[in-house]
Amino acid sequence: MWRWLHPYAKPEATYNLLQKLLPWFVALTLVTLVTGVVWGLAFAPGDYQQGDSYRIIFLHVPAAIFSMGAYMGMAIMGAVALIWQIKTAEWSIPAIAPVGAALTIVALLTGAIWGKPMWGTWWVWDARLTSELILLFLYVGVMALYFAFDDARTGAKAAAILSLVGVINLPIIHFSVEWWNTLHQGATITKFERPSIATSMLIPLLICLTGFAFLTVSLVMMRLKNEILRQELHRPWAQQKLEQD
Amino acid sequence: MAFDSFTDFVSMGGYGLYVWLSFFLSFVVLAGVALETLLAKRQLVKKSKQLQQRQQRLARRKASRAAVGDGNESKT
Amino acid sequence: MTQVTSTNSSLLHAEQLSSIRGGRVLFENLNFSVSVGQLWQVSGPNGAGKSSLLRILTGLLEPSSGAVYFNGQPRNQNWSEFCQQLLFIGHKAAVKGELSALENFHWQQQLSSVKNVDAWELLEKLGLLGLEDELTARLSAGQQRRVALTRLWATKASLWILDEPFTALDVQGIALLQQRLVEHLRAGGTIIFTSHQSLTLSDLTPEKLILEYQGESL
Amino acid sequence: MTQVTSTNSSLLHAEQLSSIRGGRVLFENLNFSVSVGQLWQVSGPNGAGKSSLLRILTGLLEPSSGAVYFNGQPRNQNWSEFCQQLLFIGHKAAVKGELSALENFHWQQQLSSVKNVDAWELLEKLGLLGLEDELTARLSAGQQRRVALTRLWATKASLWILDEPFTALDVQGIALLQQRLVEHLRAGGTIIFTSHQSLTLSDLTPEKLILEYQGESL
Amino acid sequence: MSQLSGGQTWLTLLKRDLRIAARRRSDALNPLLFLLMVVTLFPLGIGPGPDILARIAPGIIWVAALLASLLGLERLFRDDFQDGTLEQMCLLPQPLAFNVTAKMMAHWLLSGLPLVILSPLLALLLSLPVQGWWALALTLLLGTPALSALGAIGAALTLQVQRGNSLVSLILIPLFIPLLIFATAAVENASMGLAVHGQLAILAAISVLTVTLAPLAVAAGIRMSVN
Amino acid sequence: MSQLSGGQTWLTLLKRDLRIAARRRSDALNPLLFLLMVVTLFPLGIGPGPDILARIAPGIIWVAALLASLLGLERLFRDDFQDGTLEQMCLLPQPLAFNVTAKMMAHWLLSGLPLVILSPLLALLLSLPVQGWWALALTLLLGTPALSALGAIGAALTLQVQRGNSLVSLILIPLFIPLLIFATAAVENASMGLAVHGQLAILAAISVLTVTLAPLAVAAGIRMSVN
Ligand code: HEM
Ligand SMILES: Nc1ncnc2c1ncn2[C@@H]1O[C@H](COP(=O)(O)OP(=O)(O)OP(=O)(O)O)[C@@H](O)[C@H]1O
Ligand SMILES: Nc1ncnc2c1ncn2[C@@H]1O[C@H](COP(=O)(O)OP(=O)(O)OP(=O)(O)O)[C@@H](O)[C@H]1O
Ligand SMILES: [Mg+2]
Ligand SMILES: [Mg+2]
Repeated sequence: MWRWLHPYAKPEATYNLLQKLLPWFVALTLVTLVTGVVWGLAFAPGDYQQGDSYRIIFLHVPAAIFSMGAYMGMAIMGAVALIWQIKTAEWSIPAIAPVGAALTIVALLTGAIWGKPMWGTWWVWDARLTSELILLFLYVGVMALYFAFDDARTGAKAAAILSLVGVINLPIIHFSVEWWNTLHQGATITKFERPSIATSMLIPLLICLTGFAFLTVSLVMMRLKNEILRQELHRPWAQQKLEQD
Repeated sequence: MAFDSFTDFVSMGGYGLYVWLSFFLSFVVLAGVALETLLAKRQLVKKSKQLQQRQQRLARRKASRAAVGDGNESKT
Repeated sequence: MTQVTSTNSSLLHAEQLSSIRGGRVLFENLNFSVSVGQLWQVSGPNGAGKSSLLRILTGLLEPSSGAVYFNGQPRNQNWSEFCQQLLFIGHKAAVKGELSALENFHWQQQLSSVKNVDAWELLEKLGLLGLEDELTARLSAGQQRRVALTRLWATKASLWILDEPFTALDVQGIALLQQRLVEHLRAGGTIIFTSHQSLTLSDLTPEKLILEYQGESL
Repeated sequence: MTQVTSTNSSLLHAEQLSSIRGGRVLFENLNFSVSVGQLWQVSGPNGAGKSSLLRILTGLLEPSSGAVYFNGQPRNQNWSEFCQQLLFIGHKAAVKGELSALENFHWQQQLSSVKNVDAWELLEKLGLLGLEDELTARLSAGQQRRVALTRLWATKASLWILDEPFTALDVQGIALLQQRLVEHLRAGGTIIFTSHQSLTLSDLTPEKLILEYQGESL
Repeated sequence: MSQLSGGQTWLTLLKRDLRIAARRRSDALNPLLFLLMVVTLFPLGIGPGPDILARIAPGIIWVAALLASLLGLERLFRDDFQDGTLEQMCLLPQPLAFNVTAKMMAHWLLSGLPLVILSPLLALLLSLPVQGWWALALTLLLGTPALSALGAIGAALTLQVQRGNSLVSLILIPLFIPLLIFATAAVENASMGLAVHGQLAILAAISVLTVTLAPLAVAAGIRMSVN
Repeated sequence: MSQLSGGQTWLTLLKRDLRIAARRRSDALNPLLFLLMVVTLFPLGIGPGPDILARIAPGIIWVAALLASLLGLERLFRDDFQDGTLEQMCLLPQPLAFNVTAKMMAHWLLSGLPLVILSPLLALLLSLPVQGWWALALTLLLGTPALSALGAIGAALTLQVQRGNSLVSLILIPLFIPLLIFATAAVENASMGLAVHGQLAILAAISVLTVTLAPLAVAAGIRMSVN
């Protein structure tokens, strides 16, 4: 497998591959997202309990799930970068982190907005909410660390170490927060119950999920392309690439 | 279509503000990331141009110096 | 421990070393062998990459490509022995301003596991007598440098790598240090150093490694 | 502002200066006058008190006794004018590692209110071209020193007090700096400096002020 | 001779400090994020009850302010001291006591101002009643300059090793604590709809006093350390 | 050749750090003073109701402990980095990951241990029920090593960043949160007379995990910065 991967460890090869694949991913993103969102907003039936406010789910859940997925991806890249010293893996960390942070922010915002009609408050210190907030902090930490270095290679290495340390902590955070909250019994709020979702709602949700998956990947690819160019700016091939567009 | 009219669609059964606000904000955030990425690309193009100009400037300086000077070009 | 030494007299061997820093190539494909007992002077203008080269030899800095061999083996494979044999003094002197000269010396001595050095005699030799309890931060520039150099008199290391050891020293201090270097060479030690000043090391002429300043070669 | 200058040609005048630091007398009852256009070299072994003397002259350090006169008046009475006329570079170079060479230069230039210096030309002269955007902390020791020395090319001050300006510089750098010093003297400037190296300042021979190392005189 | 005016020098010094703190635009966000994180620690430690949180909110936010100003203090003069910049500041034609206010200002901009800006968000997170919000912002605006001023004294006096510096911290605390007490009292009163003019006036008085007198002490401390 | 054993080197490094800290007594005191200020502030701010104080006591003390440990971190490796001592540590025959534990230990002795010792006083000031006292001390004893270990990671990673004070906190606070949650839960349970073995076991586990793994990350961070 590593032999197969090796040519793509070369920045230029990776860049060319990304450039070839990106249009396809963007197209897929647009198709699935538009379908999913339109279906969810206009065609899926209303919820008998929550009325139409539940339609936020089509953003909230995919964003929440991929906010965590992106972190996993980033941490895996961190490990790859530290163990095999593959430059592209190093650079994918600053490519992934902002995307993941944006997804986390979307999950937080949509959740908070959804919480106002459902729970009567924008924010409660509930387990899930809290751990999502901490996830945002982890992202912020990784980004702040990366951007604090003037030497991008060192920054990437530092960010890689931190994202790995963070991933070890992630399950601990998850369980601690869950446990903490059940101990305190978050006084005012009845705990959110997982709705057994109807198929007519599930299908658009699944489409939205794929849409967000493609969106995440496309955004990461776009940023990774930039990052590769930034790092290779002094090399002729990168300058040529930049001149082309 | 789950709604009878467009106004119905907009009001979202009374939850219009929340639903549309969340969709709007999500769009802003995600589009913001995409936009930032594109702008960064433009910045890179500019930076590359600057870099090339600087290289040219240095090369010209070097050339003129070599023409005038004693040709003490550095070799490894 | 020393089984390999005999097969190859070169103590430290650099193979195809290159270093790129800040987008500038400092040197490329450098090959050289330092044998036991030799004195090497790395010279070149400011920014040529002398300090970078020394740091690569010590292992503090990764070369962009190439490798360093110690006693004929890749240095990182006998890292612990290499560290025991090595004494490195860089631009930063590793002297603690919050400790006195005497304390600094004691601390360094303890880490180098040399026990039989008379601290007082050494301090007197280096002209620090009477100042031994003063915090090092309160000494003059040259005196601080002297505190750093005490390490040279209390070490078992045979390979010394010194980055501009003569800065801040006065004439008498330079003479003292040169004398110590000669002593070490006589005792079979090996020295690699940089200096912008030309030395008068009695009858010893150092091997020279000259680095050129490479212009912008982005 | 300059009404007093004419009455006495001495720019800086030290009267009965003594300094006691760390319980040791560095010098006692020192008297000397530095006239406009003179070059003074303060020399002596490490710890003799050269830096202390220079810092006393600049006013950074209080003498244990004695006084310094500037333009014939007690220095503290025309402090503001003294500061305007003074350029001091000490052991610590006042270069910010977090800023690039160019930024460092701009910042210093802004504080010295000199406007008409071409930064690029100066950086080229000092061999920093191509490195101007690199953080100063990432430059070599000598290059950092050069960044500090840019001040000498962008100043209106007439009295320069330089503490070991030649450290870390390579041969070419030393020549460049010497040339600048000569230029300044020719333009009527005054320089007081210390150095452990002996200089070859074309046809100029500096006035010498030699400080001896005073042993423990508790 | 085109003499540089004091104001220009001051601005140059301020800009340089800000430049170093924020080499990139994103660096400027760091203090804000830091405060946000510090404040979330309290609900996590204390538990999510909004009533309790609201009661201790002013205290929490003011503790965060204290911490933010202390964190930056350590380096306020030390870097400049170590690389010789402080010496050069002593040799500027403008009075040192005047120039150091530029550094104090930079410190406030980086540690105090973010707090004032963030205070509504923090108040929201900690469920502070809406009546208390403006009082919170106002106490921060009035009080944080004093934190920076007092902190600068401490930082200047502790520059050198082994001076009577632990004493200084001990001296400063009695000055910090009244600030905290008056500020939190003001916010609490405001939350309950009571008058707060008294406390605000006292805060303002303390700030004015410290901001005008501190530079003298700071300058003295620096001169002492530089020698 | 009389090879220096790893243990001796370790002890030497530890002793040196403690010696320097003793020289800079004020620096060592700062975190403690901060802690005391914070802890005295809350009773003053909230009013003397012991019930409310007791409820928030574990949270306040632990948050204050977290923040206090952040205060000292900045200097953990920076001085050694700047004067070249860290380079020399990289060149010791013993593995760097082992040697840095000496520095972590020193940090704990200077910032964690005093807290454990002070905890009864803090508990008293905040009217924590007596049943909670030993739990507080125990959580601090078990948890503070993890703070030092994680803190060392943050300090090592930000060495090259010359303006890293809020950055370190930014990185570390999310990592500290689980400790905070488990520790405060334990103290609360203990105050109410409930069992706390579970939380203490988890705290201990986290500490063991971080103390064993952190040195690797720290060593990697230092090597990265020294280059
Ligand atoms: C700021 C507030 C909120 C945040 C940060 C938040 C966060 C999250 C996260 C992280 C997930 C993913 C869980 C997982 O996949 O394991 C999630 C799922 C979900 N959230 Fe939220 N949430 C918030 C508010 C809400 C509200 C108000 C509702 C509805 C009343 C809601 C409904 C849901 C649903 C239905 C799921 C999918 C559950 C599942 O499939 O496990 N969320 N949320
Ligand atoms: N900051 C200080 N605090 C107290 N005493 C000091 C301080 N700096 C120097 N001294 C004392 O003053 C003496 C002279 O120091 P000074 O720096 O003036 O020497 P110097 O002649 O410049 O030596 P060098 O050639 O090494 O630079 C020192 O030996 C020391 O004892
Ligand atoms: N920490 C660093 N990070 C990045 N680049 C560096 C760093 N240190 C040095 N460089 C780069 O490497 C070049 C060579 O530096 P080096 O310190 O090896 O020079 P040197 O030959 O020792 O010069 P000097 O005589 O001034 O000590 C510098 O010009 C700089 O561009
Ligand atoms: Mg060098
Ligand atoms: Mg001196």
